[in-house]
Order: sequence, then C-alpha cells, then structure tokens
Amino acid sequence: MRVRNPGARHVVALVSLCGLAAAGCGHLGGGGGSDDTIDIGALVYQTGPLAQKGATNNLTMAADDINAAGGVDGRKIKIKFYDIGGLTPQQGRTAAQRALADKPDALIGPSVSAQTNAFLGLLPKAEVPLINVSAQRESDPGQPQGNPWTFRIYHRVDRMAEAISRVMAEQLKAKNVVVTHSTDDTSTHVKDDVVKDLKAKQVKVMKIASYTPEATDLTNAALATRGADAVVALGYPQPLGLMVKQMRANGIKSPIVFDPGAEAGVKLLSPSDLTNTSMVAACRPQATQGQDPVAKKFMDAYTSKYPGSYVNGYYYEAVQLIAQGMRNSKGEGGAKLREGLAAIKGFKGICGESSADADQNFIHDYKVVKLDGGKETLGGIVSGLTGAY
Amino acid sequence: MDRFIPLLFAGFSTGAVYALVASGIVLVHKASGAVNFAQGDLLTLGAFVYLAFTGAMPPMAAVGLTIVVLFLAGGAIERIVFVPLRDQPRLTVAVATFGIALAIQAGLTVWQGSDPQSVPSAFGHGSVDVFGTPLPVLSLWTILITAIVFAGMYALFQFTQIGRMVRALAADREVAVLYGVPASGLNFLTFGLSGALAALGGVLLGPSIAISPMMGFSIVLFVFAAVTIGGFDSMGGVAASAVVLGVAQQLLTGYVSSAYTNAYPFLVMLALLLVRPTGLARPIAAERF
Amino acid sequence: MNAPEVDALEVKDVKVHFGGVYALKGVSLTVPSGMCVGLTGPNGSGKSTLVNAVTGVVDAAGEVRAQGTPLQLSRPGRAARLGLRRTYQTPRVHPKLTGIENVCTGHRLMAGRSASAAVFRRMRAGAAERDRRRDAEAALDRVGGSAAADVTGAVMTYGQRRLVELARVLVAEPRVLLLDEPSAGLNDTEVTALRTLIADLAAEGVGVLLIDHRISLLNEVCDRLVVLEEGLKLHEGEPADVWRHDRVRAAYIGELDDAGN
Amino acid sequence: MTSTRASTGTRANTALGSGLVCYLVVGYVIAAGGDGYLLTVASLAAVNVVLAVGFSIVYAQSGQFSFATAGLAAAGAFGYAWFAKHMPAEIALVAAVAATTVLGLAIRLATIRLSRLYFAIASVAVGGLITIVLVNWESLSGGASGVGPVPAVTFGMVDGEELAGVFLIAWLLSAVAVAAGSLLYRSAWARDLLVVKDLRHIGQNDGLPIRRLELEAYAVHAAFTGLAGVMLASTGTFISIASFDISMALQVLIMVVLGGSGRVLGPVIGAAVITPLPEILHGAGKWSGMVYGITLLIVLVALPDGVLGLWDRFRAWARARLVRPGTVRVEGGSP
Repeated sequence: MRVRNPGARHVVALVSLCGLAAAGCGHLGGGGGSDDTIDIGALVYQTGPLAQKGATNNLTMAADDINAAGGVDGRKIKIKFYDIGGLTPQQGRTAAQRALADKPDALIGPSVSAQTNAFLGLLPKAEVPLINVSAQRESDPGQPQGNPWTFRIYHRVDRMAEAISRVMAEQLKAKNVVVTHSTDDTSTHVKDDVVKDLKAKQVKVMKIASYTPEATDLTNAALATRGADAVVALGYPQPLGLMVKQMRANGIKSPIVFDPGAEAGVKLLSPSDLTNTSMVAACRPQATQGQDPVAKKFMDAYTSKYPGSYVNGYYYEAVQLIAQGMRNSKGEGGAKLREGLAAIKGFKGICGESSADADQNFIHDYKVVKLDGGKETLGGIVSGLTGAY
Repeated sequence: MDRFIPLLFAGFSTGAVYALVASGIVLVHKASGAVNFAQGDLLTLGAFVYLAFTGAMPPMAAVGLTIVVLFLAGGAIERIVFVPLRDQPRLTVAVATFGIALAIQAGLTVWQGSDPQSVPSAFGHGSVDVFGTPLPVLSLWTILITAIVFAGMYALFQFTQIGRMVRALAADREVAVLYGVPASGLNFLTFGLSGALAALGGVLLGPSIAISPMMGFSIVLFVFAAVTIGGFDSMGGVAASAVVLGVAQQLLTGYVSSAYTNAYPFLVMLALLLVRPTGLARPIAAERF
Repeated sequence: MNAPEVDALEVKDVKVHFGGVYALKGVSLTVPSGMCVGLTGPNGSGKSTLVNAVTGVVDAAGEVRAQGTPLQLSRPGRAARLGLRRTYQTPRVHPKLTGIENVCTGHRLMAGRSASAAVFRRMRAGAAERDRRRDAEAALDRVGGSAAADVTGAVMTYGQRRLVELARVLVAEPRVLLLDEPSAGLNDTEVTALRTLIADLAAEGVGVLLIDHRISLLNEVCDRLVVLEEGLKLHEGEPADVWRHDRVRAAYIGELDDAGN
Repeated sequence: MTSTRASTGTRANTALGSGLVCYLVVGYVIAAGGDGYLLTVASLAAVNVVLAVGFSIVYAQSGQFSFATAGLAAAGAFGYAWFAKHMPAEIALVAAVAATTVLGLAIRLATIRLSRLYFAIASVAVGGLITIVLVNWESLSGGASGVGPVPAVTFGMVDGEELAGVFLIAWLLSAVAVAAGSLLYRSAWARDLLVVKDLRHIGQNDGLPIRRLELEAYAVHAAFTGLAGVMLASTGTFISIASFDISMALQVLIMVVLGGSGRVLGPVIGAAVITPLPEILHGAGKWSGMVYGITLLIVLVALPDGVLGLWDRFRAWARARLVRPGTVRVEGGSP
C-alpha cells in the first residue's frame, strides 16, 4: 500500500527557506579590511524616491583624487556602494548591516535621519566610525541615541535655524516675516528654532504656514505669505518648489530664504520665479568657487569628468576627511581612526574649513547662496555658528 | 476675505482634474465592471510623456500626441491585463491594476529618475486679475477645458450609437452581447478613452505642480473618495463630487488646519459611507444585510 | 393527531415589486406541519420570488410566520433561525469543499466554529467536528449521495451536486423545507427516491413546500396544490381536482382536448 | 463505519509537526551561523510570514480585501513601543496585539454594511488615516523622526542586545503564528469562511452568521498584523512612520497571491520568496520596482492559485503518470 508522504508539502517550505539562508551565507566570507586598502562603505540611494542623487560620482572622484596623489601613506582607498533602496528605517538598517558584514574601516551615512538612527547602535560593537550626512541632532555623540562613533559632515538643525534667522535680521533687515515649512520632522525642528531666534532678534513673525510633505496644492501656504517683507521656506524639494511657483503665480514677489531642502526644488522653478531668493547651505562649492581656489579646482574637475551630474560636496569632503583621519591615526582603523577624525582641526577642503568640535560636527560656517536667475552666487558667509541652544 | 476666492478657484481647478481621472475610473468600471487602481499613474505617465514631447514640438502638438499615446496605452492595458482576467473575481482584477500601477511607477523612475520635475504649461503662465484678485491662468483654463470635455462626453454617451452601446454593456453585459454589441471592440475604446482622459489630466495638472513618478497613488486615493461618493456608474455624479471634494479640501486646509490636508477627502468619504453604505448615487450591487 | 400542530409556514398577502414590475401581488398560503404543499405555475409566475421573499433575500411586504413565530421580512438569515431551509433551482455547492465538508457547513451545531475555538478549545472543536461529520455522512446516505462524500464540488456531477445540497439542508433538521424544482435533471429512479424522501420528511412532521413542474410528482406526494399565475394565486386544492379546474388548464396547458391530458 | 477521514486528522498533525520542526531548524541555523545582515533579512522574513498568514486568512479565505495592513502594523509597533516604556516587554507585546485587535474590530464594525468593493476602498482611507493620526500624535510615534531604542522581546531567554538572540525569539513567535494559522486553516471555521467568501447568500439562508464570521476573520488579521508590528519594532530597535507605507500592503498582497491559498504553507512560501527578492534584486538596481509590479501581474494572470496551486496540479499530474499499471484506482477513495 503506497504510503503518501505526509511531509512532502513541507519539503517545499524547507527548500525555499534554505534558499534564504544560503543567499545570506554568501555574505559570511566578505573581504575584511585588508591591509593594503582603506575600505569605505557608502550607504547611498540607487533606487526608490531619493534615487539618482549623484552621490556615487562625488564619492568615486574623491577616492580617485586621493589615490592619484599617492593614497594615504601608500594605501589606496576603496569605496563599496550599498543601495538603501527606500526611506524606511528597516532598509537603512539592512544596508548598514550589509556594509558592516564586509568589515569596512569607515562608513559614510544615509541622508535620512530616521535611517541613521536605525543603525547607530551597531557602530560601537563593530568599531567602525560613521560620517553622518543627515541633519537631526539625535545622532550627535552627546544625545541619548547617539554614540561617539558618529561624525557629522552635514548641516545641523539648530545651526541652520540660527544661520537663517541671522540672514533675515542682518542681511535682509526684515521686520515682518512669514515662516512656511512642511510638517516633516527636520523642517518642524528648524521652524521652531528659527521662530525662537527671530523673536530674540525682535523680528515679528506674522504667520507660520505648514503643509504636508506630499501636498500637491499649496495655494493656502502661498497666500499666507502675502504682505510679509521676507519669507522663510523650509522643507522637502517638491512642495517647496511648488509653493514658490504658486506664490509667484498669485503675484507675491517678496524675498525668500530656503533651507537646503530647496536644493532639488530650485530645478522646478523658472529663472523669473527665482528672483530675490537665496538658500543657506553648510557646504556649497558651486557657490564658493568664486572665492575659494580649492572649491574652484574641484568644480572644474568634477564638471569636466561628470558633465551634468549632481554636485554633492558633502560626500566628496567625507572621503577626504576619512583620509585625513587615517593620516592622523597613522593608518590604524577602529578606535584609533575615530580619534584621528576627532583630531581634525582647520582642514582646508571644498566646503571651506572643517574642524571637529565636541559634538564631532565638522562644518561651522554656513554659506548664503543667492539663486537669482537660476545661477548660484555667494551672498555671504555666516560664521561662528554654535547652535542657538 | 482675500484668500477665499483664490482658494475657491484652486479647489475648482484641482477638483476639475480629479473629475477627469474619476470619469476614467467610471468608464473602465462601466465597460468591464473592474476598478482601475492604476488610473492615477496613467495621469503621471501622461504628464511625463507630455514633458518629453514638449522638448521636440510646440506645446499644443505635444498635448495632442500625448492624448493619442495614452489612448493606446489604455487600450494596451485592456488587452494585456483585463482580457485574460475577465472571468476572475473583481478583487483579483483590482489587484492586477496594482501591478500595473507599480510597473508604471518603476518604469518612470528608471526613465526619468525620481527627482521632481517641472512641466511647461501649454495653457498660459502667471496670473491674471479676476474680481480684483490675481488667479493663476492655468487653473482658469483647466476649469474651462474640463467643462468642455464633460459636455462632449455627455453628448457622446447620450446621443451617439457608441454611447448607447457602452451604456447597454454597463447595464447588462450578457444581454448586450446577445444584441450584437461588439463588447471587445468597445472595451478597447472605453479603456483608450480613459487613458486619454488621464493624459488630459496630466497635461493640465503637471504644470501647476511638480511631477514625480510616485505621485500617481495619492491622486487615485483622492479620486476614490469622489468615486465612492458619486457612485461607480454616473459620470455626472462623480464629476460633481470630485469638484465638491476639491473645494472642501482647499477651504478646510485654509481655514481649519493644514496638517490634515490629505485626510479631509477620506474623512468626508468615510462619514458618508457610514451613513449610506452604497454611496450617494443609485446603489449598484446593493449587498443586502 | 395530537394537539393541533402549529402551521409550519404561514404566508399572508405577500407583495414584492422590482421598480414598477409587481412580481407578487399579494399571495397567501399555509403549509401545515407534516404536510407537503405543492406550488406550481408557468415560468415567471412568481414561484421563486415567493421563496426569496420568505427567506428575506428580497424586499417584500405582507406577513410571514414560521413555526407560528412572525418573521421580519427583508432581513435574510432570520428565517433560518426558525428552522426554515431552502434549496436552489441550480444547486449551489462550494467548488473547493468536498461533499462531506459542504454538508457540514449546513449543520446547526456551531460549537468549534469560531477562531478562538479552533486554536484554544481544540478538544471541544474536535468532538463537535466528529458529530457534524457523522450527521453529514448520515444525511448523505439518506439522500443517496455517499459517492460524492470525498469529491470536491468542482468535479461533482450535476446529480451529485443536487444530492449534496439536499443533504446540506437535511443535516440541519429543518422544520420547514422549501424545495425549488428539486426534480429538475433527475432520472426516474432518482425521482422515486426523492418522492419517498419527501413523504418520510412529511411523516416526521416537517412542513414541505415543493415547487416543481413535474405534475406526476406533485400529484403523488403533495397533500394540497397551489397554482400561481402572474404573481397571484390562481387556485388551491387537492391535486386531483386542481387539474380539472378550467382556468388552471387554460393558463397552464392552453386549450385541452376532451381526454383531459 | 469508522471513516478513513479520522486518520487524515492525525496524518495532518504529523505533517504540521514535521513542518514546524523544519521551520525551527532553519531558524536555528540562521541564528547560529548568520552575520548581522542575514539576521536582519531573516527577521524581516519572520515579520512578513506573520503578516502574510494574517492577510491570507482575511483575503484568500474570507474574501475581504483590506488595505489597512500598514496602519494596523504601525498601531502594533508604536503601541508596543509605548507600552514597553511602562511594563515588561512581554506584557507590552500582549497589550499591543490586543489593542490592535480591538482597533481592527472597531474598523470592521464601522464598515460592516459596506459591500466588499467599497470596504476595500474604505480600508485604503482607514489605513491612510491611521498613518496621518500617528504622525501627528508626537508622544506615541515621535512624529516623522520615529521612536527608539525600543526594548526587544526576549522572554528572559536571550540577551536583548544580542542580535541573534532577538532574531531567534522573533522566529519563534512567527513559528507560533504559523502553527496557529495552520490550526485555523484546518478548522471548521475556515471552511465556513470559504462559504462567506463564495456562497454568501446561500450561507446566510443556511443560518451561517455571516457578519460574525467576517468580524472574526478581520480580528484575526488585525491580531497577526499587530504581532508583526511588534516583531518589527523588537528586532529593528527603531521604528518610524516611514516603515508603514502603502507598499507594505502591496508586498503582503504579492506574498499571499504568489504563495497560494487554502493552506498556511502558501503565505509561508510567499514570504520566503518575496522577502529576499529586494536583496537579490540589488543587482538589478533601478529595475527592482519594475520587477515587483510585473511579478504581481504575471502571478495573477498565470498562477491564479499561486505556487501551492501549481504544486497541487503538478502532484495530480505526477500521480496520474506514476501510478503503477495494474493498481485498481478506487474512484475518489484514498489509498
């Protein structure tokens, strides 16, 4: 009597689940930080909503430049890219785990704060320092979720607010201001600080208009800015560009100061919409190349090597800083590299002068970038930023 | 009160575009009884195709060509997905349209990248003074063009032979086929028409916002609120509820709170569904409980 | 006859309309317990609409009592609680369930048929399931459908589907049974089996309303016969004399030659 | 006549037993040998298994299509994160799952009179609403930047900081969910759900409590989805509202459709295949989104019954070929 094999169906489950295990085991034997190369793991966005941010070109060029100049004490820099793929914290954590499995010397972080927070806890055990490219204060070493293995190359929320309010008060001499922001967390934090700073400088905040990051019609926010002699605009690129377009469409011509969220949004606006607008950014070689020979050299090299590609000074400078950190730590990774990075003072890079402070943030002088007519020119530098609180 | 008129007009113009998309969904539902979740992404596709064409030809020609391309795209979707799934339950067909939506979004991301892009307007720029307040020219054109299109469709469905056949198909598919209505040919036509409507929506909405491959889904969510209220079978009911929802959303955002902008259409829809579980218009498959 | 039995089903002046069309224009009939009442009439006379009205699937006006208790119309599922079951013109069986499983779904024993019981009270659920399967097998045997016990609905023959549906209805031990053209598509031996089954059910005190066109079946098994035409009761009486009634013949068979057949 | 059917009951139990043992062995192998990356992907697989089993019961078995999966999972995750601040993690788990079940019941009760198509659309709205409310409920969800570090569920058996241990607990939880799912699938209740799905009015006329069954199916879906949300928070140690967008509802749908319905094995296979797909697709880079959409289309058109359906058809085909000549096949009887 043929006995039907009861477990036959379950063999299928076992086989497919083993497939999962095998797919993973392939990662066990990843290359360690071998001696002759300095391995950097870069968490970037090749697919999903933030895809094609041009980060890969900037990182590759930085490594090529350093290796061309003889590398770090003879050791070549090798960058491996890990696609995060989306905006969820799980994707950030998975990409970080994949990078750490290859035992890199250093990591260059994602630009979404929630994703950075999702894997900060892994760094102390892996003893791998991270150059963080997101704006939230939570990832700073002193913070509850932070740890001493993170360094920030990007602007920080409170410093950005201080810079913007100083531009409004000192440069634009505005008396009546309207602040608009999308309700994502970073913009909300910057808005709170800007409002506090402006009040401290006796600048009247007429109205605060907020909109959701995925709003598709911003007439309400645009109309709220009517009557202000200057407008602060914070938030995601898409709604930011849309709001300015609807302000101009409704005949509102007052000057506007953006935070870096506008970077991608600016491309959506016609040159005429951009009259009387400026943006504050921590690292903007495109604008500082007029005054800064280092930025000029980088911009010329980059635009010739990758014509039309998106310039991202933060990623380029991050690789340079890791190389400098390695020089300070005499080629030692782990805790030594961390101390090497923390010891960087007055490093002359494409973002101007970078030096690590107590919170291990590198950039302290933010640049005011005028955007009139769609061309970027330097409208001044706000220095000595300590963060309002 | 200087904000009321601009908000009202903004509501009318977005409501008009959503009415176009909603009528596309109603058309597909009339012809095949299925719900098309990919209608919003067809609008996005229309906007990107129009953007690509504007580079090579004058705006009005680009608009015309985009409508033709989307007409064929709508027909192709009917052939590839709806015909093989004809006898599957309605939910499976609705789920298949999700597959189409995902494929369009991903295809656009590969083709155009995920950064938002701006689209040149084929119908005028800047603002014009109406009743003393500056209003975007584009939204005035949007309202006008949508009104003309709906009048045209009303005439098509009431007075022409094709229109009568489509309505017969919607009323009772088997009987209509028995009477010699060319069901498969008509299906292709109605899907094509819904594609063309989405293209028009894309061309009108595109220039007033920034387009990105991922925007289709938030549009279809809004439109579903309108379709649920207006009923799945009445073009007029759906168009009216789309405009009402558009205006309600703008006014509520302006005068109540802007944190819940995207939630207002759903709140209105849920409130209504709890009161009348089969929507306002003539109940279709009234489930008797 | 012991104390006067309450009527199994009492229908008073039931009206049903779809838009302008009046399917039932006020029909009244009673099915005493333990009796079989036939309901017949040309197609479109409102037979199935009456069954739908009684089971609350269609909006209806008028008054219906099952086992003496009044029934809220236009509310499906209420009739079932009062022991009323019906079958369908085209037998409805679930394609993915076997014969036994289809019959079990009709069983009234609800123990073990909840999510929590299935996971936490497995002993009780197991016992209840065995009882249901035993009753289902008995019901299938009774209607002669045991061959379809392990066959899934999709591959059942038409006859098997009819018998499984009949078993699903019987396993609930109904007090009132509405049979909607049960003899359609059956061969002679199956019709005789059906006749004895209906007779046994009536003997057990079940009130049976038999809707059919097979005149021989109606005459042999029904105690009374009701004829409907265009939503109205044309005539009611003993099967034998109903056919002699000229209006019935005119409506049903058209002009009859003198031989009366 | 002792029916042969009784024996299938015991045989099915051994099949479940052996299946679960295989499942746990795989979990142990991954926990012992896997590196951080594999543990993270496997934890996501465990979460997806629980999500898929819950969704397949409400969609494939009872025919109710629900888009609120992302909202319910978010409620489970943030509920757990909040409860875990005030009580031990294990009790917080139970509290979060219970809260999500009640939320699911409330949603279904409010929409019980809707036809299935309208409920599908209403569930999209409800899912969206839950997300919007959570984003604005700062104290619970930490707004857009999320909440963390969230304590891991350990039942005292593993060290909360240690990745492999936390993963093993999540895998055990998913094994419990699979076992419960299997019991539910083989129960008389699941059979009644099929009638609710395909023979609605007939079931009603037979006295089946249609609404109670639909509510129960939705409550089970909410409980499983809430548990999945808790596991996501426990293994991820950090959650933000960005984790729960509409793509989660789509992913669960693809798993159930691909896996096939009727048995708990369907969603398990669906989760085992779909979870590593994005990791494998990294090579495809920007084409991965396209592959997702097209997979869904192909599976729906070509494999309406999913992998399980294919496997059953293959076995029927194989049995018809491989039966030794001369064996008398009794019509319908099992050997």
